[in-house]
Amino acid sequence: MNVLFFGITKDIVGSSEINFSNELKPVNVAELKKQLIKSYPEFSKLNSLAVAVNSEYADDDLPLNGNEEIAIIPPVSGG
Amino acid sequence: MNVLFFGITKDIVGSSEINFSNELKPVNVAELKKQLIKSYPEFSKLNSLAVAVNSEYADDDLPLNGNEEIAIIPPVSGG
Amino acid sequence: MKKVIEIVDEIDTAKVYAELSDANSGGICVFVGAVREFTNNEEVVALEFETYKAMALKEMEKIADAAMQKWSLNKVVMRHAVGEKGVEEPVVIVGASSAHRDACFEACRFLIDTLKETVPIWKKEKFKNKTVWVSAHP
Amino acid sequence: MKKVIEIVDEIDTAKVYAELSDANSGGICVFVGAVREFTNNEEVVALEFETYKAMALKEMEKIADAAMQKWSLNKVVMRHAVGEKGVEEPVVIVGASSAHRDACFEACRFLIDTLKETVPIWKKEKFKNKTVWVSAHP
Repeated sequence: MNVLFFGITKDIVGSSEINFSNELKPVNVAELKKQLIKSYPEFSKLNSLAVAVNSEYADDDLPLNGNEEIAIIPPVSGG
Repeated sequence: MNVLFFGITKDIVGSSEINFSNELKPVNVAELKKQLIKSYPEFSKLNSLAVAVNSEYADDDLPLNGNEEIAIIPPVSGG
Repeated sequence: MKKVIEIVDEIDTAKVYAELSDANSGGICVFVGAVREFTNNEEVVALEFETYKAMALKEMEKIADAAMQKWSLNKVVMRHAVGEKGVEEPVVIVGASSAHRDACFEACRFLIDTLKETVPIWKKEKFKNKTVWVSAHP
Repeated sequence: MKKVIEIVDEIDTAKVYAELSDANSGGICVFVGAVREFTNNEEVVALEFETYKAMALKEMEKIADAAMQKWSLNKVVMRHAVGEKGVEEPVVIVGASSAHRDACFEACRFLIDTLKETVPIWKKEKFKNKTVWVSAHP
């Protein structure tokens, strides 16, 4: 499973893209978040943590098969 | 007494400036309006009729001595 | 210079940001009024604007000052065109800059609303077969 | 073309009126967000913006579509800059044109408010001795 990181999450993980194929096998978005927060406890201190699947905001119960484009969306601050 | 006319009032009187020294001797703004409406009955059909004295909106009870710059302000429609 | 107040023959919309920009302004809001092709389904050929210039400038100053008292603004622009204007041509531009966006949005709306109410400028709509002084009659 | 949605390196504020102008529009409202020199009394050296571009463009499209459903608009522009921006530089420009001014003012405010809430763009404030990802922490 390939995951894109932006903003502060990119700084926390130290990379803009990580392949977690050997470690993460989440069945849905909620589980992905849980696994990532376990790996990167700093994520739990953020104001919010959203996940985009195929470049759309994804609900927690959206199922994942590992072939999606996954992106971690920390609190946005455009404008 | 010199009076400036703008917009539709200029069209009604047929001039942008008229010297009424022989006809009008109003003591205040209200009387000036009354005298003008008598001369130009079309003025009474307008949405509003304001008077500016020395380029400021004037209340009806403002006294006039005849040396002011007087302007007739029909409904404004800028913008 | 915090205020730009002008009656002009032609409005240059491109320069307003340079006029409103400011190191303390995170927000700039600008409104442009332009000539529409149709009024009540009648085709407009042109609008013609005339003004009592000395008074119009004074009234615009008053509006800008009132806005600067009411909101925390860094710069204000109010500029109105006179003469004949064709479809799509700008006839008025007003804007304000401020630290945060609430103030510049509210002030910009106030500037144009109040200008339309009090500034001695008159607009004649020219249709194919007639001309009408806007708002003159009930 | 009714919508202009872009992520760019530099914002040219001068061309937005040509993009929004329309024969049926009596009103055009534009908001520009720019870099302020001070945040909470600390001097800002620059802001740096990054984005998840494919998603940001999709989200901006959704916002423009929502605005066009909610109000009667003729044209909409939403353009955000990325990269490093110094004090007074524009970072975002949004605008709308409509027959009457109510719609373009309300839509313009909606465009910037919603952009700030949902579009995946991140801003790092660079001060003399530190950098801060805006809004990241409580």
